[in-house]
Amino acid sequence: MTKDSQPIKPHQPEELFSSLYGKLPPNVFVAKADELFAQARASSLWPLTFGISCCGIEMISAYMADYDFDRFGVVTWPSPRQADVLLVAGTLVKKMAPVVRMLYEQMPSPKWVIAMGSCLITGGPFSLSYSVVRGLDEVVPVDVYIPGCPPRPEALMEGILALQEKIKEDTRRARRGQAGPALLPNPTYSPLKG
Amino acid sequence: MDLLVTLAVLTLQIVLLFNVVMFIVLALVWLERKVLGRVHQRMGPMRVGPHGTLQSLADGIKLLLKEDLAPSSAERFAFLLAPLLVFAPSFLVFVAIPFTRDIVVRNLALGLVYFVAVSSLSTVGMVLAGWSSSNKYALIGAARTAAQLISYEIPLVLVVLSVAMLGGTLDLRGLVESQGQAGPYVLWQPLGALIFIMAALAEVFRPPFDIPVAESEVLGGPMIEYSGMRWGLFFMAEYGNAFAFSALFVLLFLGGWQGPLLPPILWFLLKTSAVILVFFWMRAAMPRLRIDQLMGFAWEVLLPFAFLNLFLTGVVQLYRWPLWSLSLLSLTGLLALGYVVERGRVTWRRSPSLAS
Amino acid sequence: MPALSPPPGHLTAEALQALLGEVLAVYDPEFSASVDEVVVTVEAPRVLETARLLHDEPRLSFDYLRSLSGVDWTDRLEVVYHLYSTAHRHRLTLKARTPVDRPQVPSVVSIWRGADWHEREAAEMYGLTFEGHPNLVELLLWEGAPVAPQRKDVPVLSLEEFWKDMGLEEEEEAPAPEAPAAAPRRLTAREQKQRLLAEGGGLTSGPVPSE
Amino acid sequence: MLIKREFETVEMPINVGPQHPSTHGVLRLVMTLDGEQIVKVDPVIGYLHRAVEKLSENLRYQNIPHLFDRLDYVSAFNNEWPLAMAQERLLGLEVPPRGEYLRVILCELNRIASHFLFFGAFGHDAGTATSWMYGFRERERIQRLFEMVSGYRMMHDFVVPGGVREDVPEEFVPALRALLPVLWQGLGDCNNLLTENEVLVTRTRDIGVITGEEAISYGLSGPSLRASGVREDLRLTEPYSVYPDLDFDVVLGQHGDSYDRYWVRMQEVAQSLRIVEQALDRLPGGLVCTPGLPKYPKLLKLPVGETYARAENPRGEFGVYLISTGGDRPYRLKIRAPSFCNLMALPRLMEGHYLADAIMILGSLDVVMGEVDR
Repeated sequence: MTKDSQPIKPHQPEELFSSLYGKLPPNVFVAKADELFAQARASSLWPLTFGISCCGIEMISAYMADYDFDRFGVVTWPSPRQADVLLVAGTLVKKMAPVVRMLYEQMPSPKWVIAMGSCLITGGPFSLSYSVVRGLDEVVPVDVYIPGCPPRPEALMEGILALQEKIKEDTRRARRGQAGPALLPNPTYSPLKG
Repeated sequence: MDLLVTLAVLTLQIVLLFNVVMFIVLALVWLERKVLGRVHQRMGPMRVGPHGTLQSLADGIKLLLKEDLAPSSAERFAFLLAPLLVFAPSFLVFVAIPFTRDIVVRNLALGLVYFVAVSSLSTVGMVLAGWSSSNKYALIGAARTAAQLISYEIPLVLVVLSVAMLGGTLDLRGLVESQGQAGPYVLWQPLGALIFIMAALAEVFRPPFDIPVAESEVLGGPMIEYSGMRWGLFFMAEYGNAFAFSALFVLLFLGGWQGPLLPPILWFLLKTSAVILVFFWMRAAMPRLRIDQLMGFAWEVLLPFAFLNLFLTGVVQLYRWPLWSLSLLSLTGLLALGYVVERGRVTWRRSPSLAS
Repeated sequence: MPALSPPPGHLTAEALQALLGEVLAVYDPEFSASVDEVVVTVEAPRVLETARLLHDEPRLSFDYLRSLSGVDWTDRLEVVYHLYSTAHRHRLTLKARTPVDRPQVPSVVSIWRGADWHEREAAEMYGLTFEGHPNLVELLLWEGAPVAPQRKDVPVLSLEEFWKDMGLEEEEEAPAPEAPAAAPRRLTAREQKQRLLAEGGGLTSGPVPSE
Repeated sequence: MLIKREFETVEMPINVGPQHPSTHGVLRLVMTLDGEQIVKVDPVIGYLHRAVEKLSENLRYQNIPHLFDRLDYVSAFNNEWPLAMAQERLLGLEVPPRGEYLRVILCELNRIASHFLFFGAFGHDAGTATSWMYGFRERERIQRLFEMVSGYRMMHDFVVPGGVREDVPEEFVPALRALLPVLWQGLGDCNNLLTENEVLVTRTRDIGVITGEEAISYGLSGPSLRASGVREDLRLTEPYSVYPDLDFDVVLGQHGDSYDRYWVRMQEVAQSLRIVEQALDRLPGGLVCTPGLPKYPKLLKLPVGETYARAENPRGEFGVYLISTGGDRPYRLKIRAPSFCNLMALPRLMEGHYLADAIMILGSLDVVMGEVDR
């Protein structure tokens, strides 16, 4: 289920701008273009229509008229091919983990993951149960954690803003040639192994 | 030597037209999200540029930078060709649309026939996309696309034919001129206008006829496996088609660019945006039909009344009756259509009374 | 409108118990009273006929199976049927007792269609087998799940195990000098987050955009 | 003469998978389609099985409502009520009238909020996104009220054995009195949007029909059962709390199809509004919780015994079978979830219909996966 061969690298410079960095002669300096790209990416984050449990209901009310995520350009799309944020909202159960892993792999890169709710941080109120995956980072590399059970729509909004900041930060760091944040280990835990 | 010159002028016009169409498509994407927002009592995109005007631009740039996935089990060549087959017709159609008397790339003598012929090409693209991406939802979407587009092509052609009969020419500019003297055809053929609107909605997959790309049943139909700008082509084709068909409705029924005070180009854009707003408003208000009900509606209701419309126009022109008699006949046809729809609807059993 | 008046065939608890006494005599039922219902306990093999009788008898007509739950009494397994009659509006609790080493109970899907998933869940959670059930496969659990997890002998994860699993309890002990870890140890969630925060990324330290 | 040739078609298994916009959570339907017609449906559940029953056997009584709120996560007050009722029956407690009336008001408001969410989801399945907005506009107003009462929008942990945890703040009653006409107006808007909409009627009339007897045999309950014409409403057939002295009607459908299930729920919102109005007028003063118990029951020990307490949840009959052997932890706690029983009838309802109808039938059953998988 998870290819154990190579560890998952977060968005390395070439992955973010493969067309650009690959062929540029060393002396060419790209500044303003990738700021624009980062701004474009940050301001049109399309999450997947995918709520698992109670946090999903709070996520839906975040899209509604009272909180309106459309203001930030956040529109949900049904198919993982068109989504670039996997907004996982709810309790991740061991039977559901391979599905979330498959969804993550179906999404085109650059892609991000937001873990909404304390069930995805440490298992939340169900952490002692035999069937709950304690923490989403055992299945997919996570960019933003949003604590709360369920977190308020404003907290989810802050998570989205933090992700927008992270995208711009990734781009600046990629331009300076540094690697992205620490190498995220390949999730050794495979839910099927139990 | 003048061949080179015309070629150069033509390419310049094509490039200019491409920019105009792209601008229109981006504006429509933004407009739809704002209009939908207003209907839902929320604000729509606000963060990117003043009132979110650059939102669709940001979406476009992001889509350009996305990774271009193709499923390994997909037919590689057909998978890559399909979006072009869908986008090209929706852009080619604009060649024949006269925005005003002189702003047109090439005013064809058979402009109407060209329009209908090219716009029905996108069926091939959608079915190819659905079949080649080897995804079960896409396959169902492709089958639905073929069924819907074919069954709504015929009423559309018949209505367009009856307008051509009334106007006497197939040339779009000529039609608009003839409407100048006789007044907009919507007054004389209300039945034809209504059928055209419904058929256009179905041609463009706008709700309540967006069954092949239904988001809650088949997850986007043929477009499910496409990502990045390849999916963007589908998205732009949909809005390009919407603008093209509403422009055609304005040309055929609302008297194109004629209007008392404002410059003609402004009249044309005003009328077209009015029709487009009707399209967006339908999306906000109407749920979608099921595929067999939709096809039944096309074959059993729209087709006979399109023939009736054609027949009425023929009779009036044969006996040279005044035009207002045509509008009277057409209005009775409209009432008959309403009656048939009322009777033909699922047996409407009064919702159960309050049985305490 | 005040509560519906009880229908004609309604039986109070005592009348119900008396009627059941005579009707089910052949299956030697034991009677006990829970807080507000009559409880009939029967041996497992006889449950099917008892249930059919309760369902078909016009004076009883228990046509609604509310819930079917397995109970593990460590020395015996019990399947508890809560029945209700929509016609007469009276309630009954039927219990089927079966020894732990022979957890077979006849399935009542043929009588109440609604028992289908209840039985599959009880079978999966308590290791019971329901003979005559059309499709007794796993319902809620996944391939690598513990067998019969709701039995009393299967423990729930204790807090110590949870701390260890989350890699947090090494926190309390004095942090041992970082031995040259030969095998790259899996970064715990806490270490990942600290490294993220140290790098300046992460939720709090990033510059909040000024609206 | 057309030659009638029998088309032999190949059946296509399709996964309306755990991630699908209209499966209301993580339900997977393995369907076998012949063209667009459904031949066989096999619902696969368990993608949200959090083992609440096993956990609750190892939690003290005051920690269990925390898990119960997350079962049917759309109507948290209604989940806590049967648990509290079961504990009261074993302890033999009497709830003061103000506590009873507050429970009725909060649970009926929660039923209204849950039905508005159903309205939003049902409209979205039919194709219009505006129904989400109309439904959630009212739901948000009610959630602000809940936040005033229990400090939480969705998970309240507020109904305790012996009554209600705390008294409501003073501005609750005037705020609720001001909200009621707005809710009546909101209900009117929702009805104007979808109830009389011909497209929705053609999509849902005579789809997924189930007769009364079959519904009883499948164990359906709540609006899905009443839509088939069966007069079963726990608030009236087995009256609990103060429902007997409140005047409201049981809404019955006549055809047992998807449209009736939708219509019964919309009428129930009107009934619940009537209940809240009456309960608000009769709200007595005094204690909200039985004086004997400490307000936050630290060590609540229940006597030996077992009971099956049930209440009318928005989705049907929510039952709690509690076996206590005298400790401060339940020996066995079985949850009879209405969505779990309603979902069993899915294969029977869906066979023979089209894929688009299957989405509407699933939407009309109003299933919440939290309480299906427990």
